[in-house]
Amino acid sequence: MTAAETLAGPVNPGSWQYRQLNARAPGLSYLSDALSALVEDGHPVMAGTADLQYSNGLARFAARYPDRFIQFGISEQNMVSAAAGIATTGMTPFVATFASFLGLLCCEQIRMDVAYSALPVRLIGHHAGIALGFYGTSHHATEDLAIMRSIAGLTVVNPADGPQLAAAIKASADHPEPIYFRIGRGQEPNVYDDLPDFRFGKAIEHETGTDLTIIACGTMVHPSREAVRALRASGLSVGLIDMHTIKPLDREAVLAAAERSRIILTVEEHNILGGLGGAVAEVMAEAGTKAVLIRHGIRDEYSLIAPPTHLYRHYQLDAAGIETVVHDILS
Amino acid sequence: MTAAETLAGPVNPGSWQYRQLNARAPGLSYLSDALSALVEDGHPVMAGTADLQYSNGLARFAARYPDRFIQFGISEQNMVSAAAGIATTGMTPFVATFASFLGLLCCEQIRMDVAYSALPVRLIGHHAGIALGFYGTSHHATEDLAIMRSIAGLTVVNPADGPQLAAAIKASADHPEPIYFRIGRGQEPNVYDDLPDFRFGKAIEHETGTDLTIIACGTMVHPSREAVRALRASGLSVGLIDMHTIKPLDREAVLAAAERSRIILTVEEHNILGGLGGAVAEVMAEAGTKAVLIRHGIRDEYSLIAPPTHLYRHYQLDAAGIETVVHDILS
Amino acid sequence: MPTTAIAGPAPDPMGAGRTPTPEILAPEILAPETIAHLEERARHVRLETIRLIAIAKVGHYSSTFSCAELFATLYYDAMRLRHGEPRWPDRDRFLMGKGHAAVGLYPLLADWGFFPKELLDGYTRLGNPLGDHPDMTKVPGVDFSSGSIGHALSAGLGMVMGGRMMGRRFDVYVMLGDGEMQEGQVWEAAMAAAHQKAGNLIAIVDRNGYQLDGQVDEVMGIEPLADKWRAFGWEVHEVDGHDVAALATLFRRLKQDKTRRKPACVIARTLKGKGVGYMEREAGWHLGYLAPEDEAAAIAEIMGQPASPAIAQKDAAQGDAR
Amino acid sequence: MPTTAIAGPAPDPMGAGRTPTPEILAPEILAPETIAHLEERARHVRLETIRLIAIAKVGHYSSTFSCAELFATLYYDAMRLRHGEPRWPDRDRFLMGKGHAAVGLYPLLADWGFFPKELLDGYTRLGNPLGDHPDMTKVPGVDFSSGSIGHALSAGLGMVMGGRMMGRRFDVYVMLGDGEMQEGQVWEAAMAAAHQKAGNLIAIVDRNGYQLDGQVDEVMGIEPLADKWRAFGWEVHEVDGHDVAALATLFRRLKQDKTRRKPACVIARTLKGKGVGYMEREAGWHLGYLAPEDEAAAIAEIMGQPASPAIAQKDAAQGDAR
Ligand SMILES: Cc1ncc(C[n+]2csc(CCOP(=O)(O)OP(=O)(O)O)c2C)c(N)n1
Ligand SMILES: Cc1ncc(C[n+]2csc(CCOP(=O)(O)OP(=O)(O)O)c2C)c(N)n1
Ligand SMILES: [Mg+2]
Ligand SMILES: [Mg+2]
Repeated sequence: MTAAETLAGPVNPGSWQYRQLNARAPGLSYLSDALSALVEDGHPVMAGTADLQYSNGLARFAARYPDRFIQFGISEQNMVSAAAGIATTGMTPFVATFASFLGLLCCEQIRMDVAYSALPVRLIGHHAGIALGFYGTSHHATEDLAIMRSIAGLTVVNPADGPQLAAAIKASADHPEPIYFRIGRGQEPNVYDDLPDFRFGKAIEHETGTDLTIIACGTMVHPSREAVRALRASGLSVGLIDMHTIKPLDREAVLAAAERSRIILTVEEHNILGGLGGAVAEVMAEAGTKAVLIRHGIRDEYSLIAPPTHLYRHYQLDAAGIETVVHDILS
Repeated sequence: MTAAETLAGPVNPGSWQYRQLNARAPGLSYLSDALSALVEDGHPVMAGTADLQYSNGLARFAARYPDRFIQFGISEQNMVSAAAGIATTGMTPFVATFASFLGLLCCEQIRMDVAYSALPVRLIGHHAGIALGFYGTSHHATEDLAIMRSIAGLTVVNPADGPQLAAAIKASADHPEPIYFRIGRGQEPNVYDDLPDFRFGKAIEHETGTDLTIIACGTMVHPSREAVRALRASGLSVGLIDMHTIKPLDREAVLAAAERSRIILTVEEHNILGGLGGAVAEVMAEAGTKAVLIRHGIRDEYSLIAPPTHLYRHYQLDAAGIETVVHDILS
Repeated sequence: MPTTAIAGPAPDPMGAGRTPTPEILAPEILAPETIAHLEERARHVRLETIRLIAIAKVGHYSSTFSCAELFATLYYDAMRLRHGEPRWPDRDRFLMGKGHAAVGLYPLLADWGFFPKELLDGYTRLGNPLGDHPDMTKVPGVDFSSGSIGHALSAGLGMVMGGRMMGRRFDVYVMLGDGEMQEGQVWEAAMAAAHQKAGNLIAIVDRNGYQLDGQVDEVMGIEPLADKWRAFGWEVHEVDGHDVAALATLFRRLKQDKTRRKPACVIARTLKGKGVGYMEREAGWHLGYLAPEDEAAAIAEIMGQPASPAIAQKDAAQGDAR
Repeated sequence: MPTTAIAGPAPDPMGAGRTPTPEILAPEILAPETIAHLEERARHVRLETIRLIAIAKVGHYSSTFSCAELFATLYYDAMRLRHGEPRWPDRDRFLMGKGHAAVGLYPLLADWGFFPKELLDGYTRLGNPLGDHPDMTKVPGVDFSSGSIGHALSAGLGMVMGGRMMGRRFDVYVMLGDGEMQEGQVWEAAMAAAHQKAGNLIAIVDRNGYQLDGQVDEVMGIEPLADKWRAFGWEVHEVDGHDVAALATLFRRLKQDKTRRKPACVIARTLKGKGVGYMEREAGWHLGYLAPEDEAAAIAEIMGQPASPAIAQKDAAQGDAR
């Protein structure tokens, strides 16, 4: 089924939304399609958004399952608390909006109504990090991992790409805790093929190395992989771990890497405080590992505005930048 | 001037509020009195709260300076954004509510309107941690340090007692950044005498030790000090640092302690993830210190309900509990 | 008014297991016994509130007293519930925006057999599930946790929507404080409920005139309140919140009307502290503690005996457990 | 209607330094030249919007077009401003809840001499201060940052309160989207503004009927909107948001009334995309990008020449810069 078939109502095949869903952000379709697969498997899932059904592609799901979709308008907090109410009736709601609004604006509703109440709500924070480029700080989310990680009883996942998101959503069917999924803008190149193996809390080791191991998450896995390839080709022993689950963190993976490598470099599209770097620091400091940690990401500042690719270059969050960072560390 | 003189309107000297302000939570008067001192020194400060003027004692300030007080009712988010608007006109607003509502419910307004906008707003999150005992999780704040710490451009302070709060408020007059003050319920015994020395970002070393150094903040400084006294009396070399400023963290103090002691123990009335323990972990892991870190606090769970003193005992967050924790570590 | 004296935890005159079936009762036939029963249940709420707060040593007497008749009417006349089955999927739901009045709800939940009555005796003590605010993860019969004012109407709307998707029809009652009207999320939910034509959502505003810092109209005025709800697309009913007959009639009428597509807002005019004179007159009682020696007098007043002049002067004794 | 053709960045026919002093102008004497000037300024907003979005390669044409006359009337008739003095303490303030229309505001701020016009040419490029949303820390003349819909009315109320404490009186204008009415914080602020008798606070709702996901009434209905504001204690004025004469008259009247104790809400009925026919007809243009070959035609249409039939069929070209 193409998007043209799934879209109903005001969206016509020649329109801007159509192209957005299909051409501009191909990664977006994974969310709707993974949810549709859950419906087809008989799971009682539903979806909701807060006036962003084209940005997150849920328009596709809404067209297919209009009875399982709720449009909340621009009221994110109502959406999250209502999702909790929905979850009490036996449905599993997936609610999506920009990560800045979900992870920050709704933080208290998430703690109280979702995480503390231990309800199977799935929160999808999309366009996380600085993916919204020149939309500016209001639309950036470089704090959400730190915030969500501080909330007890919440699983925090930052898939690297659409296929991994789909795999995580599939795996979520049996996951008892509420989940915060942090995703990008759907324009990232894929790291994985369709429905890769996925286990919550089980990191994926791409490469092992003795000089340095990169632990990356989310949108940073792809450029890190490119960087690692180049670095290895130049003779450096650099490892790479995809730490898709920020919480619960795969301690063993961190400790094994810290055992093997002199240096651990975390790479995240997030403040270097409190997020992936913070989580890895806690494990390393408590274990008293010999390796030292270096955190790469947004250095506790507000990003400039510019198109996202320009920002990734500026903040050395693209493959070339990460490669340079590693070279600088190792020399 | 006694509270009886400062309180106006519906509060009469024989009433419940009167006693709350004077007898039950003597620590509360420091906030109002420190603000009043700023007014008297000619600073353009004002105060606001969201239907909690008796819980935070601002009723005292309101009675003295009614023109400098705004009652926002139960709308915390409006209060924070309005405070930012107020700050653009040259006033310095101090707005106070329970830490759970300030640090969580208003997290996005704090990031966007206060911290990112770099406005001199002072946020007072009171009854932080589990100080609201059987009021339950909605009223507990064991995530606020992690959340506030992830926000760039915000100073995060957790004074140990009323006198230190007053000193920090006094020092804030020349502080360029917005500040989140995290305080207790005003019933904590004092650690310091009136207006102790205070510098943002400069930790206070109480004791040095080689076996272990406790780094504590906020309400945990007093019981830690009691515990350290007992431990030292029993022959152990245990140090104590009051890390009142969580951000910017006093790196030098952490590194010096980690140089001297085998073990660093952080003690906070907060989740052990992302808060003081998290901040210290980041410094230690990046420096690759030989010392190991142990984090004591709320262990990524939701507190039981009970009167606060019962909870402190249960979670080993009183002097006896901390002493036991250290004994267990060192044996 | 019935004169039976009730001391301590009250017996259950109508039998705890009764499932009210208001659909088949016309409003007109509200029998005197029913009224007496509901009034007795409201008194039970007040007496139990006093008993439990004596354990906690601080609590929300006055917030609970203002909605005692609402609790009674909902739990003993309006709502469809099954004794001993707190998770019966077709039950009506009850949510409390003003969760700090939960102390008055717990005795009714125990009465419905949702948990053992003995639990009440450990109210707020370490390990006991019953705290100042209701907690669905701990207390069977609590349909949703609260404590942060302003979330409950959203959660209630979610239950309506979820019920719709699951093919179940039940009514969802959400009790809100009048101070709660100041929280923006309430208006997000109000707008959404009207948009979703949530006819089985019933908001009840306990219009007791006070919030923590004083009179609502002085702290942050909310009037004209009925106009607000109407402008947000709700059907509005104003009622004396201490008149169980009026309340029961109204709730029955709302329940019978299965075609309603607008959510309904009941503005219940109440007195904060209702039942104990000096609490009605002193806003500071929002949070307080009755000294043991005052308990008996307060109980006597609730039971219908006039309060002594000495008591009428009292203000709240000091709680130390906050 | 004036017929002067304006290409590219427009000249400033009335001189950029003019400080409007509407207090002394009675509404009746709104001269034809004034009307023509304001209409020209509105066209300038639209033309500059097209020019700047061509740099960004994606942007909010239609959200800006709906409020072009509002921008023009506020910045060239209603507001008290001083050329070159963006931080003049007594200036009137302007805040944008719908910050995504800032692209239309920047040219006016440049025109007021708040920053060099050359900055416009680097709109959204790395290092440039001008982004999709207005940023007070970067752009002189922006009174408050926005982007997260729903904060602005609170911030504007804060300015009123702060001004009061500082002994200054200025007016605060807050422009809100109609979709923005769904954010609860707007109603918190609305309630508080009425409570605080913030007579110098003026909210303007750009009632263009659309939000991101479609028609406001379908996404999440907000009507009866005027009733909502009235019930929240505001004085409400409804006006044709593209009629600069009506707007100027209304804003002058509001400014002259110094005794008003109620905040005022102006509901401006507008067309989303106003000025370019196919944008008016296609909601998808909320965010879009005019292919370079369509630019000239859109400009022609804005300048008053009929659009060609081919153009009327168009939908938004693809932006790649999001
Ligand atoms: C979000 C939030 N802010 C503040 C509080 C603290 N608080 C508890 S009760 C209360 C007053 C409630 O007044 P009202 O809604 O009128 O309820 P009443 O007790 O009068 O029925 C406040 C402010 C809270 N629980 N939640
Ligand atoms: C809190 C928040 N949620 C979502 C968005 C994303 N967003 C940007 S514009 C928009 C639609 C705005 O519609 P409306 O208020 O009607 O403004 P218009 O462009 O029609 O004038 C949305 C949802 C946002 N900026 N802020
Ligand atoms: Mg009340
Ligand atoms: Mg609109």
